[in-house]
Amino acid sequence: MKIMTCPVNGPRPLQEFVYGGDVTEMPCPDQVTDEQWAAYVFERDGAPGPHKEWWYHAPSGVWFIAERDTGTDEISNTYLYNG
Amino acid sequence: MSTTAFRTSPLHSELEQLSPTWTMVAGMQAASCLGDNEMHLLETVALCDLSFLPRLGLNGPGVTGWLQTQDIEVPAAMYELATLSDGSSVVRIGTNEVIIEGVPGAGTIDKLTAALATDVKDVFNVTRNEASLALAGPAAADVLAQTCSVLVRDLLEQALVYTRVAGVSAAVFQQELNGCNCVRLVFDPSYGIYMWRELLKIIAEYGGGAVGFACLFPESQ
Amino acid sequence: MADPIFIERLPAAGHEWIDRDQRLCFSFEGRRYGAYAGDTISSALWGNGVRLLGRSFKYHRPRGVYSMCAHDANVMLENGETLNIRGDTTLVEDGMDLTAVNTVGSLRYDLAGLTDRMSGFLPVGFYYKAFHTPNWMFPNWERMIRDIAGLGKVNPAAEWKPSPKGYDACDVLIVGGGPSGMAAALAAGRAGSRVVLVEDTRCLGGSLCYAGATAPESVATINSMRDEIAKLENVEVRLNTSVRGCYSENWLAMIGPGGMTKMRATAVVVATGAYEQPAVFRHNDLPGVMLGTAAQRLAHLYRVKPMQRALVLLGNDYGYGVALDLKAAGVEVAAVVDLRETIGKGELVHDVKTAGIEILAGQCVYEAHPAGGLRGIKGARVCPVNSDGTCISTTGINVNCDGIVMATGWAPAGDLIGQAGGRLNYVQDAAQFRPDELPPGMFAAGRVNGVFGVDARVEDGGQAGGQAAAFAVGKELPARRRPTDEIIAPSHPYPIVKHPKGKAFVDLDEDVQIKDIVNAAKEGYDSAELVKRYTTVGMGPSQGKISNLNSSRILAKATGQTIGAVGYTTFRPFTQPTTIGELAGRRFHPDRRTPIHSRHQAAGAVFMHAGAWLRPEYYGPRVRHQAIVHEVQAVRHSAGIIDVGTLGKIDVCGADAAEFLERMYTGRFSDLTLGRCRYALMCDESGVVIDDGMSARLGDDRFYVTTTSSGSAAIVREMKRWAMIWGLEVTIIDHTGQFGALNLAGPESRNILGRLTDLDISAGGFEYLGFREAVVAGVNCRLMRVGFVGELGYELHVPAQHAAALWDAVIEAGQPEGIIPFGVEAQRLLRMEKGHQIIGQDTDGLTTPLEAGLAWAVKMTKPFFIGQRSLKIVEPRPNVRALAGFVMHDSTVMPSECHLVVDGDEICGRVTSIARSPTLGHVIGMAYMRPDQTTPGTVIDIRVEGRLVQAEVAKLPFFDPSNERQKS
Amino acid sequence: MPHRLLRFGLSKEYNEPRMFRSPEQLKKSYDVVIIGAGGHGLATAYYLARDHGITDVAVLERAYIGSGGTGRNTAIVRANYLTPEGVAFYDESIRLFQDLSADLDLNLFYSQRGHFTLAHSDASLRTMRWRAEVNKHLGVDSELVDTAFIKEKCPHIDLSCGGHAPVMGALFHPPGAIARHDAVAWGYGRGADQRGVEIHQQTEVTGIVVKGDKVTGVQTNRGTIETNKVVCAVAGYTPPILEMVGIKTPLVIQPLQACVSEPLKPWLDTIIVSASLHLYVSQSSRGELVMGASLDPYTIHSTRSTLDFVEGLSGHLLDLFPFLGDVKILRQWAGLSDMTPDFSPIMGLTPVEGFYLDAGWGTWGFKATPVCGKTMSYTVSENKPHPLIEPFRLSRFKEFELVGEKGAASVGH
Repeated sequence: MKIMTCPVNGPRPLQEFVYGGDVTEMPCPDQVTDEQWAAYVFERDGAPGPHKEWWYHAPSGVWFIAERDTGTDEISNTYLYNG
Repeated sequence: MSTTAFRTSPLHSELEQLSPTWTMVAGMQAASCLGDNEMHLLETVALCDLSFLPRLGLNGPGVTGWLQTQDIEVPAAMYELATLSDGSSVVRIGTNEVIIEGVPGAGTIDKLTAALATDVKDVFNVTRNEASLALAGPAAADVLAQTCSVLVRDLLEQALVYTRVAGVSAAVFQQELNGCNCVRLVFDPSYGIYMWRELLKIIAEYGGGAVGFACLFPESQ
Repeated sequence: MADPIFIERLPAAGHEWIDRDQRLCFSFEGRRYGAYAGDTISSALWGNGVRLLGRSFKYHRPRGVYSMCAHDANVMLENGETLNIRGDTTLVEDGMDLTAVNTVGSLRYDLAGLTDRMSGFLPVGFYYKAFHTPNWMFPNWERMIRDIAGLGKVNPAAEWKPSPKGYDACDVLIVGGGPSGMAAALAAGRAGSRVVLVEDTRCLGGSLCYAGATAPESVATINSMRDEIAKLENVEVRLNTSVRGCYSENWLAMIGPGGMTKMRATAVVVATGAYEQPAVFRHNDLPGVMLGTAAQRLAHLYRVKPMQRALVLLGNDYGYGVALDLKAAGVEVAAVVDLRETIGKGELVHDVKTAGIEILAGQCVYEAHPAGGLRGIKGARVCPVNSDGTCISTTGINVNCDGIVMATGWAPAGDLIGQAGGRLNYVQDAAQFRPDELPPGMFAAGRVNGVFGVDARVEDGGQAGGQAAAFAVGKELPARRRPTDEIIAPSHPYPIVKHPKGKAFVDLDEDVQIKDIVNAAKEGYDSAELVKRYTTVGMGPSQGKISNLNSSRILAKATGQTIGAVGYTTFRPFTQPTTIGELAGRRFHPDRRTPIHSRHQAAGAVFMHAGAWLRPEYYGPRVRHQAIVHEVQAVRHSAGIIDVGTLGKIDVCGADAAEFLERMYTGRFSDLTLGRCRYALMCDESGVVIDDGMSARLGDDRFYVTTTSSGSAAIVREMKRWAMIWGLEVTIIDHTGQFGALNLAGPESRNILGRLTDLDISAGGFEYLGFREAVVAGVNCRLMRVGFVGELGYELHVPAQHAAALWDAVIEAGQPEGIIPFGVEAQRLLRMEKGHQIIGQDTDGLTTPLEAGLAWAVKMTKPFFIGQRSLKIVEPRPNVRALAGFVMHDSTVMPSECHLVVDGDEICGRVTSIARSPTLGHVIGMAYMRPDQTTPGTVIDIRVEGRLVQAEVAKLPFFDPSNERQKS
Repeated sequence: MPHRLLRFGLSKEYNEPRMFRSPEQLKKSYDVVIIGAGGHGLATAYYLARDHGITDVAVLERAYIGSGGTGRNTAIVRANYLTPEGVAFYDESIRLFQDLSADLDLNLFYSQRGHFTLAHSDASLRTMRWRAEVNKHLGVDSELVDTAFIKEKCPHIDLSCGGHAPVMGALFHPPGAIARHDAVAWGYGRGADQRGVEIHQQTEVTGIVVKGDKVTGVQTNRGTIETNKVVCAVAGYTPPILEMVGIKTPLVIQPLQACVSEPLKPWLDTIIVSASLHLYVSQSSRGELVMGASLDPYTIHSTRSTLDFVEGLSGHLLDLFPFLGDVKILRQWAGLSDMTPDFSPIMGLTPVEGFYLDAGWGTWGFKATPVCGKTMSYTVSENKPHPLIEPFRLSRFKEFELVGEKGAASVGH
């Protein structure tokens, strides 16, 4: 069973977490073209490798960021979001 | 104006079928006794509804500060349980979030609720009507191990853990009640009946069963 | 009834696994047999002289004991309840009534046995090459093939008692209780680790339990280690427990007497030993041909004489020990056939010689000679062989024997290592695979690690245990050095002998022969994985435990590659077939009930599942339709009450609460004044409608919002995330489960509510879309004046523990007006009369507010809300579809939800909601259609069961268009 | 005994020709290079050669033929989709499948079983009707059926679902079928090979040469090839290839797991799917139960197995078939699904001239194998999208013209 370490709750089985997708920066809506906006909404970085991802510990309601290699499933770091 | 109506445990209808002795605690009919010599169940494993224990949640940037003005020191560490003079316990479950659980006869929660009647800046009260159960007795650890990936031996003294029990998000912690080591489960009341029934099924296989709260709070009946 | 057949065993021995004081009786294929407690089904049958124990999968060839530990699937039985029972490892129970699986008629007279005669016509992959022309014939062929294939029969009446599942954790898990496993347990235990040692048989000792004669002193070793382990409190031994799978980060599935344990181990020592590998020659599958370890298990553990006269075929020194074992068990050893040109000089070889057993070196078994009457074999032909397996069949001798015992080599039981992502490499001089790279925290010891001598295994295990213990506490690992092993070449590189007439089996489960592998390679299936997929070698119940290695050897030879290059097929769970019941465990199905659930039960509610929630669909005793009409009329004419406690209920607090809602929802909230509430619509980032509810202002810095029942968890989650990303000073409090909620609706609702509160609820005092906090029936209550069902109505939200009291009070107060509770169905109908959409029913995964007639709730002029930018992209385009209401005056044929709105061949849309309105007396509905069709009066076609029915587009709402009632 | 087997019994020698050659060398250049020797890639090669006379084709495969999704799926074929675009597309695929064994002269064990998608709630009942109606409108045999009908076709099912979310009805799709998935790839491979196509196994693409906006070559671990047309048909392995040509898509990769039981005597003739139980199960002609569940809940480019999957699947299986508690599971495995936001594939031309994409196969790739071959070969030879795949163009996302198939997904996602 995959174990993920929540910065607040510590190491827990993955079943306790909800995957929130890659951390992406929303472009300023009025400063992008329609195409750029569509890219933000739909396009993903699907390739294997290190990703910054949103994860949510459901029992405690804590969102945090995990740095995970989507190729190896190794989690190198987890921390709370700070601006 | 304040509430005068009775509270109802999420497990009331389940307990009713066990023809309990009802005792009024903090405005709730609570099952104090479910039959003679139920104490012996504590020697294997017993399940007890403690939803009657009053609970108060506070959230917001001002919480810790305000509680200090009410002479309540909230432990700095997350999830660390502190016991107040009147036996109530307080725990921090977030930078700005605190839960206080009363015990029969304790006054802290009423006092704070009253104080909150007039809006306090940056302090928002959080309704905490959870279902609250105790697994008591030596086999409690085995029962938990069948429903939860966090093992009793992983539980630290005086600290609660947010995890999943039988597929339901719950706060789990250890507590000694009436000299008996208990595993406490606190979770969304809408899952109360489901959880109660599942746990009873498993407990039955250990020769355990449901008990009234007098087993764990003898003085308060 | 005749006495059961029972043949007495060999004289009692200290290490035997049978209890001679307990006699059992069971039936097999209609005959009764005696057994001792501790016998497995196979040992008991073999011990009673039964040689025909099963039939093979494809050719239905006779089969007997082969590995005696379920590494083969020869002995598979059923008892009407349970199927595919493994005879080798399942203990005899008194009164068992067993038959062999997969026979047509009976085991003895198996009509399907004919396929063996036709095998020449059924080459590898034959089914790919026939049966498909003519096309229409295939179904009949397939039925025939399906009936012949398959092993046991399921019993649809069988009941499964839920089996428990538990979590556990330890520092060091040691898999395998042989000498290396025990040594590892001692080492780790002494180092202070919390150790769990699992052994899948009934006692510690591993191969030494039955291979004792190969190292007499080892028995002593074992006993002393057992005692030592028993002394260590931090070492827990679990017998009859097997590890079935190893998953990420040393997460292991173990099955034992108490069901499944999910073990998290910081470190794992794999001491699983080795699978003895058979030799391949013509008729190597017949009863009487068996592995050396099988013969030893029979003789030592069950004290069954494996055969009368044995031919021992060996390719390693270990085999000489087997020969001696057999002799000791009273078996006449006709000869020892050593595949090797030069035989070893070991002690055992010497003992065999002195025992007067003839040794035929550089020879092989060319073929076994079947005995008549499915009795197995009556002899074998022994011929000279070259190291590459080519055999000089012209010169040779025939040997009479009723058994051939094969001791030609091993394959590591490396399944767990492979599953965990470790690799095995082929070691030429040892002629077998050996663990190479192991994943962190996993250590191998003993025969699985290519270490065979008993002392070497003990030393190897000790080292592995030491490393595991160090790893568990994050210490640096002590160095590991390979023990000097007195056994150098335990495996023969090519114990495989071709025969022009074939029937030389590589995989007994699947009846795969040498030529099948060779021919597959010829056809281009020339990699290990393709050969497996084409020939099905290794696909059977024993998953290639005793066939994969030989298959790789043959493939390597056929393709001129090294065995290392051919490699092996991927290791996957499970190491042994594992029952669905054990995996399922107790099957938790969490369901949610509102705090008023018991009241609904008392009122005769018929419940429906809404996600995890149980909700009253309608209230009995009336039948569904009548009940719904009755409930609707009560609401329209007097008053009704519905439990809406499943709605998401969220407090949004903090200085930026208003700004936060502005961004989350499409509407405007900054201007929502204290004591007012407003409809709130939410889109995702692509502008698709995902949720809706009400939002009320409790204070400058506090709002209360509701969400759909199904959406609540996700909405709370997303709110928390956005609050964080935007860095707003806002706190999200999820009150969903903590609050109960009910909706009191109907013309009389004001009068009823008035009896329960001092609050001024006059039309002026508490206006439509007003919000109040007040005490109702002695409960602190949040009141919203809403009109979802299109009547004067109040939504009352209270702490869950007070909901029941409030419900009782309202029902009580409403008696004069005959208030009744109404269910989800009535509510659906009422809101439709009022033209209100239900998100998820009247919208789908791609619906924008613009299509769903919700544009009024979207403030495109706001600076920002989630989905706004995407809506700006689609807004200028003409809608492709739009939601509109329709009525049907002739409804002899009534459409259902999701019947299509069509225009000739074009699909214009679909009906999303439809019902006969008790209030209006005709059918009303909502549907998506082409925008040009939405003008009231337009007639649209709806296809119902192939017919077209007409409906007339009508303006929404159908009922009380001026909203007088809900505003009254 | 079919006469086709006589030759084996009667001849001493085994004279079956090779299914596919294994060419020693890569040529310097090819007219078309197809990446991925799975069903899609080989079918494309087959139809390129057969229907369009383009035989100078190399199919490059990193591992072995059919080693990706082709050999890992649960081999279900159906056309009961939700959108007209989807229905038309998959219906054509079924039509091709039905003659494919004869066409390829290889028995693919294409077995029409009838396909049930169970509805456990009135919401899913609505979706099922929606699908049935769209299907019927387009001439696809689908019907919303009641519980009695399900019981008749699948007598052993427990429609009460053990009291949890009882079955209320189902979408019944008679043409629903299963097939021997590996054989589909082998058959297409042989057909392509016989027509001159070269299949290069153990050949990994390491780069794609793009000059301006045009493809000019492909780099492999066995050397570089010149070509102006590259077809990417590697489903779960698509994103790394796209990085080589600098194309961004919505594709995300999630594993889809499956498992198989011991062979049993036939008892389940239909294909049973339940979205709310995250379960699909059918019985192979060998007698095994072939079972799958929902996608793993997060992105990972690995075919590792998890215990959660097989635990959850077992529980749900017992909900529907309580008597299977003693049946044993032999093996579990996983494949990679390349998921799109609207659960429709991404096919056709791309911003890079000469680079054709056949991706977005999520959990529905196998059933589309023949029609993908047909339409992709057309698209490559004509350099314009086949009408059937026009709606699945990559540009639909930036145009906000998605093809919403989520409602037709066989299992929860």
